Amino acid sequence: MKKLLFLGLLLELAACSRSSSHEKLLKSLQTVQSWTATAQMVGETWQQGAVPDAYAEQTLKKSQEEIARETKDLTEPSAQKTQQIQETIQKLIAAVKHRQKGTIAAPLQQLSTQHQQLNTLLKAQEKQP
Amino acid sequence: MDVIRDVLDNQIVDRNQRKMGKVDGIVIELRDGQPPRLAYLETGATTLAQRLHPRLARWVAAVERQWGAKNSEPYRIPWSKIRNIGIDVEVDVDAEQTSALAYEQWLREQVIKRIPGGS
Amino acid sequence: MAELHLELLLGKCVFDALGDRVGRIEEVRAEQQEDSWVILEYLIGVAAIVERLSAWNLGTSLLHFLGARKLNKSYRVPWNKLDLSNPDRPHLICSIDELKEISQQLEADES
Amino acid sequence: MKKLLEIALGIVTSIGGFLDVGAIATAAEAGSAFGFHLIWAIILGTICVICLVEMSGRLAAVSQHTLADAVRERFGFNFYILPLVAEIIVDFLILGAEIGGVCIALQLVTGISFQWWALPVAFAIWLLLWKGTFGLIENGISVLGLVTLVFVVATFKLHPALPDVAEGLLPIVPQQDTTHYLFIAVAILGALISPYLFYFYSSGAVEDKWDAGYLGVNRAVAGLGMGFGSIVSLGVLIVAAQVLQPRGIQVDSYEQAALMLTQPFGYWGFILFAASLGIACFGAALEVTLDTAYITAQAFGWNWGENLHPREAARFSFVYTVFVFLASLLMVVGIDPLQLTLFSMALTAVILPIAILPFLVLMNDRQYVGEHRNGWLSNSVVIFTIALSFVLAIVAIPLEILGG
Repeated sequence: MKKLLFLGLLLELAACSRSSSHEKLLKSLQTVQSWTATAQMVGETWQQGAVPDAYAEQTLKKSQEEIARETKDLTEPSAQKTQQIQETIQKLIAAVKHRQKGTIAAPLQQLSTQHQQLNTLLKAQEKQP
Repeated sequence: MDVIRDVLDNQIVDRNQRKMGKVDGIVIELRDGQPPRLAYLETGATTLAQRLHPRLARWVAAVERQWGAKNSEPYRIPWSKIRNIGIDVEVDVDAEQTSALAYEQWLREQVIKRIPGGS
Repeated sequence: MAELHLELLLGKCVFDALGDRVGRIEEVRAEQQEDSWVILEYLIGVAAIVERLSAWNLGTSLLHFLGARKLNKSYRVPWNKLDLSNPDRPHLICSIDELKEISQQLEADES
Repeated sequence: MKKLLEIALGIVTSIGGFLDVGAIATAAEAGSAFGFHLIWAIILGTICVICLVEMSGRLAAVSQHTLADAVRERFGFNFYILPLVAEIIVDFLILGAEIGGVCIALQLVTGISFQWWALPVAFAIWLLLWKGTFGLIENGISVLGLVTLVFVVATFKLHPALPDVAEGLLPIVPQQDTTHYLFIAVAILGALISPYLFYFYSSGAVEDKWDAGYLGVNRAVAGLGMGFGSIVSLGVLIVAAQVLQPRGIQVDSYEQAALMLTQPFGYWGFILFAASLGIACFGAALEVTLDTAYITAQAFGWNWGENLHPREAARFSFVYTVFVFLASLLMVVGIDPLQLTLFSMALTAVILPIAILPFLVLMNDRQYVGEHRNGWLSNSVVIFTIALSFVLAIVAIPLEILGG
């Protein structure tokens, strides 16, 4: 049993030392992508009146925080993109805060475009060896 | 009868079928020229701790002397008081009158009954 | 009359007269004689555990699987052949050859 | 007629008992990250859990022993202390996660942070145990638990592509994110095959005074009940795969999972998700709390029983009182509920061998279960699944923790 555990641990370390900064970058980008998608869906469902206001506000803030945390590990040009996304989410938060369903459409559209750009970036990174 | 399999660690119930602990220990008497006799069942924290580690037993005993309920010595039941050994070991005593339930009684009086709905 | 805690004998290694290890005490057989219960024999060795769990089918196949080909180190020791004067180091007062092996007994039971 | 009613009730109970924070969280995570690819893990786990639940009911009905009693008596206390301690540690983490699930559900609806809810929720659990009877807890919570069927309804509304779903039955390891895939597979198996369920079920069978006449009821309850419970889990996975995965949302926190029912049901979908999560976790929290008190009391031969008044089983009541408040502290200090859930589910897979193997030995013991011993098929299914979960666990957990 102990031998098996030890073996597992060794494999572990080997795997970790191999994991390059490139993989870390990919992981960060994926996380940003996932939280961007979350923010977008929260915005859309809030617009349709399908989620409570408090939840929408909290979850948008959380998306923003998570993206900010990942941004620290990113380099240009990805960092710039995630910065823009955070700013857009700030607009969504403002709309939710003031309960103005009319004003959320524009930033949502903006976020959707940025999300697609992020995806293109992610795809390009994934193709790199 | 296989003493370890059928008696040790089995549930002890009193004459009213109330659960009063488990068989933590079995005391035998060695006799000259005659087979050893099964003398007592024991139930109690120190007896149990002794089986895990002697140091643990000393520690448990020290804790009990310091803070324990009164009569917290392991409780002995003479073999002759055993009525039946089946799924449970049924003994001919009244659990509430013995020190086997010292902690149960202490908790009941000092803690449980003081919580609303506990009495 | 000396008192002894039976549960503390469990797992104690038994030595023969020459000081060689025989095995560990795993089970104790008792019988009612008139008013009191008395110990008849002690079971020693791996097969005694398996018997205690009375899971012969699963137990033996598992042991076989793990590579144990025979369970030949398990014995029954009559009460008068085991010296318990030092409970930490119980020893036989006879040679191993005089003891019955458990595995043979069990095969006989199975058939 | 009475038996039929008991079967119906038992099935309802199992749906409630089967579905807990672990089942929901792991299925949501699996579906959002890997689509239908982990369906096989749910199916495998379900088959194993059906066998094990059936066994623990059979053991209790035939021998009148709970599982904990039987292991202690047969293997001795010196052995039993190992599974006991392992189970208490895992129960502690799981209970923290279940309380977390209820708190998150309340946070979703009210907007008040989950940390504030931990102590009130713990108090509600304790109050129900203190005042309630076994029947009330079993039946009340499980009837409410039927709300989780909303995931099955959602599945039908979303029309998943059947060939894709069927493909998920085959265990194929993806090229990308292999470690995370294995970790989630382990967490699913750990969430479904939770040892507390068997200890709890056998104690419940003894509390309900089952005898050999209940073997048929037991089989029906185990098979159908766990089967239905698993269908709900599959529902969660499929809905997550249909709604969240295409958008690229990977569930890293419960707030994200909460969105999955808004697509088929709108606002009510959101509320129903919160209700399902809250009720399933509340029911499971009751079971885990009781289970810990059961196995501790049974370890030492104390008087136990949820039907007894607290003063008749003082030490038993004391254990659950202390335990539930201690576990709620995990949430008070603000540990992330979803991460705690995934971790404790994976840890469950590690303790499975020590918790389950003695049980298997007993189920082959003629003295305990007489002619109702296990057949080779259920023995093999259980041994295979336990071994697989254990090996996957010791490989995947360190990888996941170190972040590979």
